[in-house]
Amino acid sequence: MVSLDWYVVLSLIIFFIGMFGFLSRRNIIMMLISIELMLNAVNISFVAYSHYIGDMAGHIMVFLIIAVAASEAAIGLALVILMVRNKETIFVDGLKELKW
Amino acid sequence: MELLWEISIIVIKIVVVVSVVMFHVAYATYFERKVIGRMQMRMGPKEVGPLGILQPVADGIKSFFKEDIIPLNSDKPVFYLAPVISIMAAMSALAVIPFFDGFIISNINLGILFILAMSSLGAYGIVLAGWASNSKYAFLGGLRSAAQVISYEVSLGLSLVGVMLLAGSFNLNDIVEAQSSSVFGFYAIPQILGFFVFIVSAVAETNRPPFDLPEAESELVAGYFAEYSGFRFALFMAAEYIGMIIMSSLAVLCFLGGWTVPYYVLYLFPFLGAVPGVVWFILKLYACIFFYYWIRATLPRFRYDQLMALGWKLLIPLSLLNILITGIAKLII
Amino acid sequence: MLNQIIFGYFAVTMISLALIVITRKNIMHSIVYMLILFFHIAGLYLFLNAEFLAAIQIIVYAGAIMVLFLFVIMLLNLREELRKSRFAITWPIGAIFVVLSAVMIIISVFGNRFANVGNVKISDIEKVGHTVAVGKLLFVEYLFPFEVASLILLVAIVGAIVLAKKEIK
Amino acid sequence: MEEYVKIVTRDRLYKDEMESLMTKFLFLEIVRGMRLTLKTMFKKPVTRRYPKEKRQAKPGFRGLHALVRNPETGNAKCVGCGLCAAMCPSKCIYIYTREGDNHEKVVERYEIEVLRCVYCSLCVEACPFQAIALTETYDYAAFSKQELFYTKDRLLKNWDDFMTEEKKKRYFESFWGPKTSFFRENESQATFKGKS
Repeated sequence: MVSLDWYVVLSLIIFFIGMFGFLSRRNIIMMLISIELMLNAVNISFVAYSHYIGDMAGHIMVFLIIAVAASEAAIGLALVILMVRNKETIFVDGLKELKW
Repeated sequence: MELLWEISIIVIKIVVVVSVVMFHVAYATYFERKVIGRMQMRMGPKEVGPLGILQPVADGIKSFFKEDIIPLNSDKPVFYLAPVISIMAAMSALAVIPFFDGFIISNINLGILFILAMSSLGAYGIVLAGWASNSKYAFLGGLRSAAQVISYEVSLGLSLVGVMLLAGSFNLNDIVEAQSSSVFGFYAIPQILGFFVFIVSAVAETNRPPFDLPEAESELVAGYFAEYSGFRFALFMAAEYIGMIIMSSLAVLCFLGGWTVPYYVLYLFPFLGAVPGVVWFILKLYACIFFYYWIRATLPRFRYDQLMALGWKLLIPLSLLNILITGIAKLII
Repeated sequence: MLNQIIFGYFAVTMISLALIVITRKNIMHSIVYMLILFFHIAGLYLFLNAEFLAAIQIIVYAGAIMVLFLFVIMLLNLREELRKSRFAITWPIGAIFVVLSAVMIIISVFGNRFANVGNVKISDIEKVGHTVAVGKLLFVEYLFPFEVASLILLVAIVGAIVLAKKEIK
Repeated sequence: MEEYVKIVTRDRLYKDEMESLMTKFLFLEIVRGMRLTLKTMFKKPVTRRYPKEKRQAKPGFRGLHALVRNPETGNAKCVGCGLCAAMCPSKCIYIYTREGDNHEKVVERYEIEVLRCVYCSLCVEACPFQAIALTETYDYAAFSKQELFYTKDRLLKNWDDFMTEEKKKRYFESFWGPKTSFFRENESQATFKGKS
C-alpha cells in the first residue's frame, strides 16, 4: 500500500515544477501551460486526500477546478491573441508599458 | 493461474477484434468505392480478382511498399508521431464496444465517455500532422480540423446525454439492455432529435464529406496528410475508417438497439429470433456505414463558415432542447 | 508490492514529464509531452478509484483545453521562440522564490495532519459506481458551487469572445 | 426579361409559404437528392471497360494510315508523285523514288512518322490515285518510337489488316474519295496543283 505522503510529495513536486515554469519562462503560452500543470498537481493531491480520508468532497473540488481551468484557458488564450494582435510578440518582455 | 487465464482470454479477444476490424476497414474502402461508383453510374473497382474483390489487398501492398517521404524542414519526431496518435486513438475506442451480448474487451462503466475521449484525441493526430509537415496546405487542414473537432465534440457529447438519461448509465451494455426493454425497442424514435444531431456531428467528427474540410481535395490538395506517403498515409486512412466504424457502432448501440431486435418484430416474425446477435449488429453497422457513403455521394462540401454556423447555431441548441425534453419526460413518467 | 511499483512508475514519469514540459523551447513539443502527462494523471486517478474524474481529465484537459492551446499556437503561427533563450534572465530569483514557498508549504502540510476522517468507503463507491456517487454528491450537497461553476464558464465564454473578436468597422 | 428573372428565383419552386417552410425544416431538398442518388445506384453503369470492350469507331474516323494495295498487281497503288508529302502540314511523310528498268518511277521507300501526324487527312484528299487511306483503327500504342515509324510494307499490311471489303467500299464511297470529278476521271495522270 502506498501511503498518502507519497502522493502529497508527488503533487508538491509537480506543483513546484509548474510554479518554477510560471516564474521563469517568458513565453506567455508556456506560462499558461505551467498554470495548468499547477492546477493538475493540486487535483492529484485532492483526489489522493479524498481517497485516503474517505470523503468525496475532494472529487467535487477536482470537478470544479477542471471547470475553472477550462475557463481560465479560454480567457488566457483570448488575452494571448489580443496581445499578439497589439504587440506582435508572445513574450511577456514585450509588455513594458504600464499603459497604452 | 486464474489471472493468467483471464489475461490470455483478453489477449485473444483483442486479436480477434483487431483482425476482424482491420478486415472490415479494408473492405469498407472497397464497399465505399463500389457504392459511390454505382451512385455516379460508374462501376467501381473491378479488375483485381473477381468483381475487384482483391482491390483492398492490392492497395495495402502498394501503400506498404511505397517510399516513405519525409519533408526536409518538417518537425521529424512529431511527423513520425502524428499518424500513430491518430490510429491509436481510433483503435483504443474499440476496447469498450460490445459487438454482441457478452463479447466486449473491457466492460467499463464509462463506455460512452471513453469513446468520446478517444474520438477527441484523434484531433491531435490531425493537428500535429498538419503542423509538423511544414506545408501550407497541411497547416490549413490541421487548423480547420482543430476548430471543427472542438465545435462538434460539444454537440456529439450533448446528443448522447438524452440516451444516458433514458438508460441511466454510461455502460454500453446497460444501454442496449435498457433499449430492448423500452417501449419502442430502440432509442432512435424517442430520441429522434438526439439521433439527428448525433448523425450530423458524427459525420463532422470523423471528417467525412460533406464536412471534410480538413482534407478538402479541391482546395487543400489532401489537407493535413498532404505530405504523408506510403505506410503513414495508410495509417491515416485506416484511422479515418476505424473512426467511421466506431461512430457507426456507437449509433447502433445507443440509438438502434445494438444486437437486439425490438420485441414487436420478434412477435410478428418469431423465426428472426434464431438469427444471432452479431449478425444484427453487423447489418445495422453496415447500414450506418452505407449512410456515410450515401451522403458523401449526394451532398456537396459545406463552406467553412456554414460548418461553424451549423455546429454552434443549430446543433448545440437542438441537443440542449433534446436534453430538456428528455429530462421533463423522464420526470413525468 | 505491485501497488508500489505502479506508483513509482507513475511518479517518476510524471515528474520527468513535468520537467520536460517546462524546459522545451518549442511549445508544440511541450504540448505533446503535456498530453502524455495528462494520460498519466488520468491513470493515477484510476489508481485512486476515481474513474469519472479520469474520463473528465482526458475529455476536458486533453480533448478540449490542450486542443485549444494547439489551435491558438497554430493560429498565431509564431516561430520566433526558437531563436530566443528559454528562460528569463531573472530565473534564479524565481527558483529562490519556489524553494522558499516549497519550504513553507511542506512545513504547513506535514506539520498539521488532518483530524476528521470521512465516512465514505471505497467499497461504497465501487458498489454504485463512481459516476453515480459523484453525481449524487454534486447535485445534492454541492449544487450551489456547481451552479457557480456553470456561471464562471458562461462568463468565460462571453469574455473570450469579447476579448478575441476583432472590432467591426 | 422580367419573366426570366421570376423563373429562376426560389419562390417559384414551392407552391406556397407552407411548403417552403416544410422544405427548410425537414431538409426535403437533401432528401430529394438522396433519393436521386439511391435511384441511380440501381441503374446500369455507363462505363465502357475500354481494353476489354472496344467501341466501334464512327464512320469517317481518321485513324492509322494505310497504303492501298492494288488488287491486280498486289503492289501499292502509290506512284510516288509526292503530293501527299507536299500537302502534309506536319511533314511526316517521306517518299524516296528511283528510276526503274523501263524508265518508270519506282517508289523505293514510303514512310510515315505516325507520332508527328496530326490526322488532318490532307494526304488522302491530295492523292490523285486514292493510294493512301486513314483506317478506323485507333489503338496502336507502342513502347518505342521505332514501332510507330511505319514503312511501306507495314503500311500495306495495315491495309490488309484493317480495311476489309465492306469497310473499304464504304470508306471510299462516302467519305474520303477525292471530291473533284477531275481526279476521278484521269486516273492515269497525276498533276500537282500546288498550294492555293
